[in-house]
Amino acid sequence: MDEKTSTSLLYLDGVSVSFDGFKALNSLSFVVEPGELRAIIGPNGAGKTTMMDIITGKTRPDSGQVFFNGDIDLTKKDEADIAQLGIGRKFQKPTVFESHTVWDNIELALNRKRGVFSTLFYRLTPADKTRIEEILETVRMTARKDDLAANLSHGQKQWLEIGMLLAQEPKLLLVDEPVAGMTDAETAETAILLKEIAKTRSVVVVEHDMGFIRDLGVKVTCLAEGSVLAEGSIDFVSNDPKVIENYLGR
Amino acid sequence: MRGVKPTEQEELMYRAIQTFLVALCLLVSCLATGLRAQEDIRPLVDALGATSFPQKIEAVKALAASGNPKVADILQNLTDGKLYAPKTGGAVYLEGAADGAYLDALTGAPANEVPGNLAKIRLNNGLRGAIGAALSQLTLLSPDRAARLTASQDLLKDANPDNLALLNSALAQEKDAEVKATMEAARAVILLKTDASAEDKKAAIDMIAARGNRDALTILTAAMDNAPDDLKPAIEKNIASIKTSLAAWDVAQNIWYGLSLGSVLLLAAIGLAITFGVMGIINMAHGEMVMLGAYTTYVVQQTVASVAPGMTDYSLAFAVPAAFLFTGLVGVGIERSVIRWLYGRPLETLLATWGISLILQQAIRTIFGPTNRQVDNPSWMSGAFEVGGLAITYNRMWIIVFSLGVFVALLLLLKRSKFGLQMRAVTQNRRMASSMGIRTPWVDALTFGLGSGIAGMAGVALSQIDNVSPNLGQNYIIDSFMVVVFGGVGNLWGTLVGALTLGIANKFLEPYAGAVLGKILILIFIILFIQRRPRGLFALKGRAVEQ
Amino acid sequence: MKIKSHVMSAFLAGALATTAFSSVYAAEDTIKVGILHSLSGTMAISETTLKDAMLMLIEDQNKKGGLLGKKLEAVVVDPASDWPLFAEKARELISVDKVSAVFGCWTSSSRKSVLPVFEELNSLLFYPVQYEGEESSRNIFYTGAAPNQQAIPAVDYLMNTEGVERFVLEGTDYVYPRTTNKILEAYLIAKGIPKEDILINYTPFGFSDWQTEVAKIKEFGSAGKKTAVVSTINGDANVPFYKELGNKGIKATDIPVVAFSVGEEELAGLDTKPLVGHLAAWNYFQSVDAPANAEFIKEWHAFTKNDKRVTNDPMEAAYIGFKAWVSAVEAAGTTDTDAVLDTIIGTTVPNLSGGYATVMPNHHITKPVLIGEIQADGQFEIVQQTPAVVGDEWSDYLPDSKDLISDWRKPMSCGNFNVATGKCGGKGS
Amino acid sequence: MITQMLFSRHEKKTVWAVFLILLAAALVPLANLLIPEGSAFHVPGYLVPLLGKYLCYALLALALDLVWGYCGILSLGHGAFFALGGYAMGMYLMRQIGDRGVYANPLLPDFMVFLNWQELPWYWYGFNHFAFAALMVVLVPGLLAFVFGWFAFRSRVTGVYLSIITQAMTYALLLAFFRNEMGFGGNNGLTDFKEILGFNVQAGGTRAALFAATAIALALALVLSSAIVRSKYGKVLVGVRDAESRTRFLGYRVENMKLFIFTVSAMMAGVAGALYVPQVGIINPGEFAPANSIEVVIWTAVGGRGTLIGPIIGAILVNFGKSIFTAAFPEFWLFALGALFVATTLFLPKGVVGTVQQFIARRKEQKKADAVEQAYQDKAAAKAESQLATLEPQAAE
Repeated sequence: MDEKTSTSLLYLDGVSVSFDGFKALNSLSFVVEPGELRAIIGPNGAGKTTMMDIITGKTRPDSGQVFFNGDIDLTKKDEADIAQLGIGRKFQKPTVFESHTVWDNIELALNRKRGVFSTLFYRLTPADKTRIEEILETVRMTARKDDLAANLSHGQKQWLEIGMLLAQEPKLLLVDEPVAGMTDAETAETAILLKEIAKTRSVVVVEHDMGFIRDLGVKVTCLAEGSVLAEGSIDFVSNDPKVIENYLGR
Repeated sequence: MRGVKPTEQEELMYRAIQTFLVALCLLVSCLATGLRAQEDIRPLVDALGATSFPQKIEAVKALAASGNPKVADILQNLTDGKLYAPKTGGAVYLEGAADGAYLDALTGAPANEVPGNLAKIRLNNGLRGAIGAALSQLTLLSPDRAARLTASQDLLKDANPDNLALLNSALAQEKDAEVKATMEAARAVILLKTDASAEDKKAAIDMIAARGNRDALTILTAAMDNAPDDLKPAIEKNIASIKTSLAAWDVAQNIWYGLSLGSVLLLAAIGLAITFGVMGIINMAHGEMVMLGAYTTYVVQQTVASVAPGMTDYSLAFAVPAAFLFTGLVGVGIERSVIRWLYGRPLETLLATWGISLILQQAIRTIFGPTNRQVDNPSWMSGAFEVGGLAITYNRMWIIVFSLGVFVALLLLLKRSKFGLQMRAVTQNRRMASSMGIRTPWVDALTFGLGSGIAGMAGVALSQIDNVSPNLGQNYIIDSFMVVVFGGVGNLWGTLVGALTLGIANKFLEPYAGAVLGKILILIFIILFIQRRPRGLFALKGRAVEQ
Repeated sequence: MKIKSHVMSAFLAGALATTAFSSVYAAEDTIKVGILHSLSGTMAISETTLKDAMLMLIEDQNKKGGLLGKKLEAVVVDPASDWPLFAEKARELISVDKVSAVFGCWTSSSRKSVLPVFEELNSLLFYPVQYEGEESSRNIFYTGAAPNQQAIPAVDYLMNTEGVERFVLEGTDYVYPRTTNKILEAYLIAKGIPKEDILINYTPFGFSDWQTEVAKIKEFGSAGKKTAVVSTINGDANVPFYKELGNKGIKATDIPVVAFSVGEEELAGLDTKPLVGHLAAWNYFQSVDAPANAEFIKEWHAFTKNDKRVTNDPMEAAYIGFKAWVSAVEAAGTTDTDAVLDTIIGTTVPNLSGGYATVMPNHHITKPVLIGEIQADGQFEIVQQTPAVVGDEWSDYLPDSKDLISDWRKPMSCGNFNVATGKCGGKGS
Repeated sequence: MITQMLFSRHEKKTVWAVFLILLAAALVPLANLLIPEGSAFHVPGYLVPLLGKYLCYALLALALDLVWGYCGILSLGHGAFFALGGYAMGMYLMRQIGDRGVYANPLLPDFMVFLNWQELPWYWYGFNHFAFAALMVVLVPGLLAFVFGWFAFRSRVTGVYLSIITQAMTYALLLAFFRNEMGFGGNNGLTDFKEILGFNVQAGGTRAALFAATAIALALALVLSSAIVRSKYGKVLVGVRDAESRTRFLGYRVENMKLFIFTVSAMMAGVAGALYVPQVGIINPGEFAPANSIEVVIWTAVGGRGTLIGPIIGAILVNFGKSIFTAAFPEFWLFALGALFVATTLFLPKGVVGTVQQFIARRKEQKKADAVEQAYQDKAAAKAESQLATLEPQAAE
């Protein structure tokens, strides 16, 4: 374990995984510092979602190391453990609890004890109530708190999901294509929201929308064929000939 | 309730002795006069009309010993149930062509003055055995090879030392290898029973041991009892070696049984692999489709038998397409009327198809009645043959061939045809397929029809080994689901491997654990296996599956 | 107020009482008879025929002027091969429909399920199927065979006539085969058959892959002694069993199979040519040569409008049960259960094999035992017929039941009287 | 804490349902025992165990609905838990027969005597005590469910795979209980019971008491279920049903969530089975038949899954229909039943209760929508405006 592992929040080294012979990740190495907002771009099949699967414990790597917060080996943990360690994840397709109200969605996401009996005997405290109201305000859903999540629009579901992640109070937030299917206005607003969130925690955003990434104005990592192609500012990366050939050029 | 204890045993003994004496007298008188005139055997023929089986058996033996050329015909008539006698015993008559007309059993001339209380002469197993032995003596020299083969086999079974001379003379002129081998075996068995020289007996033992099958084991085991002491070690050695080789064959036999069971499971499950595996419909009416196929076979067989009786052996050839089309159409009907409203709600298909299965079962019960229907095995699916120590029955063999044939045909259809391509497209991405101009409702209906049609074909095969009753489908539905799930939903190869694995595993467990426990163990195995591989044997990997 | 008095039950029972509605229309002067046979589910295959037979017998009785000057009315329900449902339906027949007697059940489970109901509500059940014995209820008449009326004579026949020295007892794993085989094993050992010459094997219900079992039988039969199979295989499993036997070329002259649950009905689904000579033991065969039988078959064909419908042993048992009940009701002049229970014992009615059946004090009847060989036309050739035997409800070959007898006449009125201790109630200790 | 959990936050209709069931628990026995037979309000004796049976089925359906309707686990093996509970009770009732069996063996049940068993198998010990049997009624199904669920949920067996292995489980148990060597009476099962807690099981009073006990058990189960599904845990369950991975990534241990409800549900099913046995008078392996478990699923679906009252209504409705049809149209009732199932799925996809609820909800929604629409639109317009205002700087870029 070198020095980097102990100071970085997330540390991936030489991670490989393959499905039925197809190498989804090929010796990927990647580091996120505390408080960093990082964007990841890359063509389809570059391994972006697989990387998130590895970090969140959904997929086990064939080889390589994944450390969180210095010395916590994520490859030995499952999704629930990792979520409780403080890694939140937003899916590509907005995934909320459709048959619950907006309020209940946030309440379920709240960072409280998550055992069977603690939930069975859980009662809403005034503190929790205030916290939920705060989050609803942040994601601008206060007016719709009693509506079923199923009745929300696509963009509203995206925000609700982000709200749920906030309620989870993660140290690291993984966000997969947060603005897919959003209007320009919504996209811009989402950028603001993410930047605000990144003030208190690390965020990794996977996105195709170059305009959006430009809005974020942060360090960019470009993945291709399961490994890192280039890393740096958006201008640096978008001028890299390899990136142009592999991704932007097409 | 202290039941009536019959004294039949004594009575039987008494009768047997009596009959034996009568027969002996007749025999002696026959031989003494040396006459072969047909009238001389008339008392013997009439003795066939006796009221007790031991008497009849004696009469048969006496007839055989008479050497009269008419005897073979008479005994054949007896076997065929054409001979009649008064219920109280007495003269024997031959059934005439017309109703109520009787002929003289011996001459075949119309009989006059027939008694009123004639009844068919009854046979039992003992009598049938005696007739077989008697006929074998008479037909051993027949010009017909098949007759000689049957006769020699009967002699081998009967192994009566009295026939030794006859066998020797038959052996001298026998040319056919198989018949000769059987005769030699029969001779060897008889030799063991006589007081032939030790050397002859030794040769006989080797001769029998060389056959190496279970029959040989039976003969040798029986011979152990009255063999001279110096021969016993040789017999024991041969018994041991036959047992060893049979044990090895047993393994092969179990694999065969397993393949056979597996092919039945495959047939039953393969239609489900389409409707459930590919389309995602929890099709509880699948078993009823199999049942409909079996009933189609019955109807086709009845029709063929009434329209073209000569073709009955080939009625299955008509039944297979008929069952496919009929159940396929029923399937399309079900899909169009019920299932098409339920796509995307797989669990509700369970409910609806369960309802459909109840309706279909009761419909069949109302139309055909609740009892079994008789579906005959064609002659080419009856009987068995032996390959080394393997006993292979024709019906099982054809079912294996048929199920593999269906599997390959289906695979080709899915992988090579346009319909197969459309079907895979629709099941993978309905909206995309539809926007590319595929008529998805049409493809859905045909796919369900295909799955149902295949189930119907399975019904044709199952009608050959199982009951054709309204409950037929219920017996296979659970096993079918187990196979599809074990193999991995949506993977035809999984279904194949799953069916064969479960079949063979079951057959290997059965001799040790018994049929009931064996099946329980298989179910537990499936449960544990699914824990290890939650998506079956041939699970699809990657992210497409997760969504 | 008559209508009002039905409010509560109509509210709760609703159309449960559909049959009760029909009773509104039906004239008051009918005598109701319950028919409790499964018309759906796994047992429908056997039981539906019995329902038809009962309907025929009732129709026939009505043609003859009914009973006690009243018409008989059949109440048919479907217990759907579901044993608890049998109890529910029995209760309904007795309580709601007020039937005078019930004819029904096939499996022992269904009989065991309804037994408490009949005893509680004091009604009559006529049970028409051969069974394992070890039961005698005040309210049940067992018109099928007890083991001594079927199994033991069959084994005797095998030993005496066929010279069998080695036995395979092959059965479906449930109580009837288990008990029958226990009795047979004890009997065979008592007859000097060594234990190693008896092989007992069980398979599950509806078993269809007989390859291993038939191979095992063949192997057991190759020990140099004449071997026979005594089969207590149940219903559905028989067809595949016989098909496998036929295909493996096991002929009746090699290894005969004697079955206790295979009759004309079961053979109707089979090509019997390869099976000629295999045996069955029953108390009746369709091929019985007797005027009563010819008449019965004629009537059956007319009733079912089908010349090919076969008759079988349980039908005869149902016939005897029905006739005995009719005769007992006539003697008692009422359908009252207690009165009928008094008159029915000793009632003698003709059976279909040309003899008579008498209802004995143990509620079982006298029956001749017939051994038949399967013929190519699906019928049986009767190769042996014993004089009438009394059904023995408590087997002499089971240690715990050999001292028990049953006598429902007063003053004993006991189903399990112990002759050793002289007390009613099992061991009586 | 538990009492608080049990007696808070119930929906109005649940309270009503509990009240009605308790009313039935009191009225049916009274109407059976006290009101004379000729009266309009008399409940005939044969109806009492029949109604009791329906309530047992209702309890079973409710148990299934907890796992299926609320957690999305389609169990095709709930009949197994029901039957195990039934067997535990049946074993107690068998032991109560004592030496009144036909062979008067004080220790061994009759079926063991005539099959020449010499001693009582060890697993029959203790069942002569009601308390022990009652414990086993919940423990045995609960333990089986716990062990089964422990493995299945940890290895993330889901969807049809889980359904099919639950079916395999009940099928294996069916075959096992058919075996006479198991010592549970084989195919005949356990029957001919005499007494329960010293009362004659055949007596009208006992029947009425058993009915009341069943109704009370059902009411309690309803209260418990309502408390569970309305707690945060219940919300997590629905979350698992609708978006299992989301729940997982929120940090919930989905396998534990499932395991708990599966075990509780199995215990409830066991209680239902235990109450069922003395009322119908027999327990046999037929109860393990996979078809029975499928039927439970169907009752639940007909009534409306994912609601608490739905399964109760569904179970009573379908079984009531079955009782009528099997007597009224013995030859054709399967057509009617089959058609009912098909029609339910096609025309009432949410079941009877679900459809009614949907109807009411729509009416309410409509009213609310009419009133709120205007205000809502105003608000939305204002919101859009303010958003635009904040976005202006970037948009200009």
